[in-house]
Amino acid sequence: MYNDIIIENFSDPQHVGDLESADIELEVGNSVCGDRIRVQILLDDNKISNALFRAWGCATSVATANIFCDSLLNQSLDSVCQRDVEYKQQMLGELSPSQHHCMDILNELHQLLSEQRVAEDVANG
Amino acid sequence: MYNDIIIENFSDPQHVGDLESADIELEVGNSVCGDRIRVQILLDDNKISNALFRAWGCATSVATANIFCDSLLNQSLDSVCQRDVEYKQQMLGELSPSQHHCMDILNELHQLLSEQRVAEDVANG
Amino acid sequence: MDRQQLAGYFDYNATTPVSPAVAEAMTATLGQFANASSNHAEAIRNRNAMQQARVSVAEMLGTSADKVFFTSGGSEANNWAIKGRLFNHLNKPGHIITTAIEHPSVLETVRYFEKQFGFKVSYLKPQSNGAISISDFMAALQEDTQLVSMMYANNETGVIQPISEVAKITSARGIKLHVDGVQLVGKRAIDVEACDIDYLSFSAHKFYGPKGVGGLYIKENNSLSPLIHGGGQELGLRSGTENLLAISGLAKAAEEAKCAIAQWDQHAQACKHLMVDLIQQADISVEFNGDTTYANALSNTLNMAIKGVRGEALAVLMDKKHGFIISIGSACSNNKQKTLSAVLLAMGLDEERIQSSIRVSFGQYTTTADIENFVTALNQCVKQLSAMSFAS
Amino acid sequence: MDRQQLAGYFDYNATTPVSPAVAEAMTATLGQFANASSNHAEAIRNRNAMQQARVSVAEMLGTSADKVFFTSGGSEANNWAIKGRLFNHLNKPGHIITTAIEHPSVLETVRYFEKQFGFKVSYLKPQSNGAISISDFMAALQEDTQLVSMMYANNETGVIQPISEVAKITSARGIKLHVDGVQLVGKRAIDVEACDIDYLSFSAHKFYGPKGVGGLYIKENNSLSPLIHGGGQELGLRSGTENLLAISGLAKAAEEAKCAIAQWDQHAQACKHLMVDLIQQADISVEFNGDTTYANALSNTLNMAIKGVRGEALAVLMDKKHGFIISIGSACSNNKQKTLSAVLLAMGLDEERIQSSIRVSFGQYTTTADIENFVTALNQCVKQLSAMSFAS
Ligand SMILES: Cc1ncc(COP(=O)(O)O)c(C=O)c1O
Ligand SMILES: Cc1ncc(COP(=O)(O)O)c(C=O)c1O
Repeated sequence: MYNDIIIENFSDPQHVGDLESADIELEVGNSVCGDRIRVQILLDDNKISNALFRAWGCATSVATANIFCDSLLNQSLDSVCQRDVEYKQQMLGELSPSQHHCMDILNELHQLLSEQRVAEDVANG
Repeated sequence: MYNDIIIENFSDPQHVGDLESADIELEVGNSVCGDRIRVQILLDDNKISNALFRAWGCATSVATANIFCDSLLNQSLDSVCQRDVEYKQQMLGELSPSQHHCMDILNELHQLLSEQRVAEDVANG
Repeated sequence: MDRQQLAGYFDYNATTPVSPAVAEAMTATLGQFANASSNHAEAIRNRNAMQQARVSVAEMLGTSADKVFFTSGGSEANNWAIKGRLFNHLNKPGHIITTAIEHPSVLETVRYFEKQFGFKVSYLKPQSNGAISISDFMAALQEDTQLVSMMYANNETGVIQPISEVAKITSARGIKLHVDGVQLVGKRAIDVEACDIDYLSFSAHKFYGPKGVGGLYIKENNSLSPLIHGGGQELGLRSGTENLLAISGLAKAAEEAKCAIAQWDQHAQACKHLMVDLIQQADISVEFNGDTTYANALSNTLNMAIKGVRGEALAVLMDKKHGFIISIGSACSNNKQKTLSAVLLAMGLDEERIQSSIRVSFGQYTTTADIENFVTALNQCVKQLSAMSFAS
Repeated sequence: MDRQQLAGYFDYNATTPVSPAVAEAMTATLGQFANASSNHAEAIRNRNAMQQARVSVAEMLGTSADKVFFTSGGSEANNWAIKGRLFNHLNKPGHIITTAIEHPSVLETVRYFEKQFGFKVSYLKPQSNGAISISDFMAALQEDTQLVSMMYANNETGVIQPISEVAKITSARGIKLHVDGVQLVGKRAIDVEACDIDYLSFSAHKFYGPKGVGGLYIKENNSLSPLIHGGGQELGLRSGTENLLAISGLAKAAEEAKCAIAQWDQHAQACKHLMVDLIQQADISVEFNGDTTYANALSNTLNMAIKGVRGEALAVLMDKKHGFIISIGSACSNNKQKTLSAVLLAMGLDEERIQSSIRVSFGQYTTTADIENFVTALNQCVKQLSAMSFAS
């Protein structure tokens, strides 16, 4: 039902909180489930130096938020945006059908990040 | 299912056999079940000195034949013919529905015996 | 029984552990294999044991043994009562009254007759306190109402339904009344004869007996067709080689329930009061779903919405961090759909409240220390989840 | 297990003792009470155990786990296959083919559809060897034949029916075939997929598992409505809280059967030969009812008429004097009626022969010494009863 990755990241999430001034802010919501997740990201020289989330939702979606934040640390935006489907699937581990919407959430978070990067590139470029 | 009286009288019947010359011979058959019982009786001074049966039938009907024979020994025909319903019921003990036809057999044996006695009285009188 | 497992178990309405006496009775029966329908000595001993079991169950229900029929559980009993009755009416399908808060084994069965065979069905909604109102029931009655199927106590809220009033009305009108007693039997004393119930379902695993066995009280046994035809067991009404093993467990559970039911109930009531008090002291913001008074609800059940958290997330945290098992009012089911408790929905609760609801149910092995530990853990979990959420 | 009790037990077709390994598996499961449909760790462990059990049963039957559905026994499985199929056809009742030698859980179910819902039924009679002939079967087929229900092996005679031939015909014509495999499963290897069977019933207590559990193989699970609606267990096809205790016993029995079936069968065949030889040596005048060859009959079953004695009386004497348990072809039922075996009647045997018939069935715990003692006792009993009877 809940794999170990989900349980650990849900039970003791290390990346909960608010950033005073975030460079990037992502927000996703699942209209069916009512899950809501906000992720704030701090950049340092194009690397991600911090990422924190807030979430209201089911255990797996909270875990997804924490897994996502954790995966960002010390990564370049480029590398994050290049992650392929397989990579993202193994981030969450094996999911039961009722948890598949969290794969959507994870994809959406990556998608939003890509869009923001493009927006920033445009703004900066 | 089979009470102790039935089991004992069926398993080791003491009154199986044929009499060389019987004073009275009773024969009953149950057309439904195919049970067949023959009882032969020897009289001595109006008392019954011996009674033997042969039977083809279910366990309870065999037991009934043996119980009947056993109950005749050293009895006068009179006393046998005066047995009431209650008396005859306790002769067989408690019966399950599938054994009730043996109560009919016992009644019929008594009935036949009464009829024979009347016939004999008439013949002798 | 594993004391540590029991200490964390707050899901007695889902199922109960078998009691030590039940386990013992079953262990003793495991080797007694003779077919209770055969005719040798062992078989007859087993047949007598079946009869003794029937007496034990009958005494618990306040009836005689000849009105107690064994089944493979509560679901079969519910299906049987409804199908056994309605299959006799297929040529003239009429009207059925049931409630929107029935267990699926009633609801799906009634729906089957509605969809497949054209019966009309009134699904009564409860009031916000979780109970069906008698005036709604009266209003639903029709000329051709053929069957009423209503549960005695609801599995999610513990709310007790007005069965005696309903029974008065149905018996006066000659309408058959089926009562799903699965959650009440073994928790509250019942006198099925005093009440004018036609069919009452029960299930052993809800009161410390084994799973896969239960039964149906049938007032008039010619009023029902078999659901399982065959060799003629159970007076020809429910065929299949008798499951003496399970039935010996059911019988022992019934005997224990008959003796201890008042004591269990008092204990549960004390646990419930304690839990409510402690939750209020802990300053957890809860709203109870459905009536919680002694007269109107089972003593062992509390259904509550906890503001600001997801019931599902809370349940997982309670389990994974503290080893407490509870049930929830809503679960994710897949990408397209969520499953909100049909019972809470029918009570008119909104989605957010249902999503934040949990069901806590306890029993004879729950200690007051367990209750205290439970609320302590609950408090921690609620705080942790709230802290993750958006600042409010 | 009580060796002395087993030594006298010659009624394995009625039911079998649970094996020591089955008893052990069940004892180990007795405390595992979590509801397999819940979502905490214990519940998931139980759900996995259910799945493992399904795999074990599937391997015994030669199919995959997703086609195995658990029920409360053979009777429920038979009822389910037939009702689950035919209730979908009530608006257009057609024709059913079954046999006159089916178990009552098939026969009474089919009769119910005939009497209550206007289906037409062909009840095929067996030949004098106890088997249905394929040409009779072919002749019975009609344009609107909706279901064929035929047993694999008969419980009274052990005679094996021509299921593979029947399956070829039904599958070619698109007619659903239900097979009551209760007496064959666990006695002869079966490959349900190789044969084109749509539904196959089995029951654990016929092969050293517990009573009250069995199942149905279902080739296409959308071809059947539930018999028991409700909470959605068993892929929604058979609701009710999972009976893990019984299912753990069934699974162990299936595992043992899969390993030992050839060995059991050889042993039974040796016992059968020995018994036939000894009976003939003892000069007991018997006629066997139905085919007794290996290819055409179960190895563990002998049904025979013993000239000049009543089967019922013989069975009582064997039990009370020697402790041997057997079954009979005819019993007194009440004053107005006798019950002659419907199976033997359908085979064309006359009343006298049926009344003098007994069924002997043995199993893995029967020793050759038991067989010898049995025949010695049989000989004595036959002599005693013959001596009571009229000089012939
Ligand atoms: C109210 C109610 N009815 C019926 C059932 C079904 O009983 P069983 O699990 O024995 O099939 C349950 C529990 O599962 C229940 O809570
Ligand atoms: C051929 C056959 N079918 C079905 C059944 C019924 O199985 P159960 O006793 O598990 O209900 C039996 C035995 O009782 C049987 O011998």
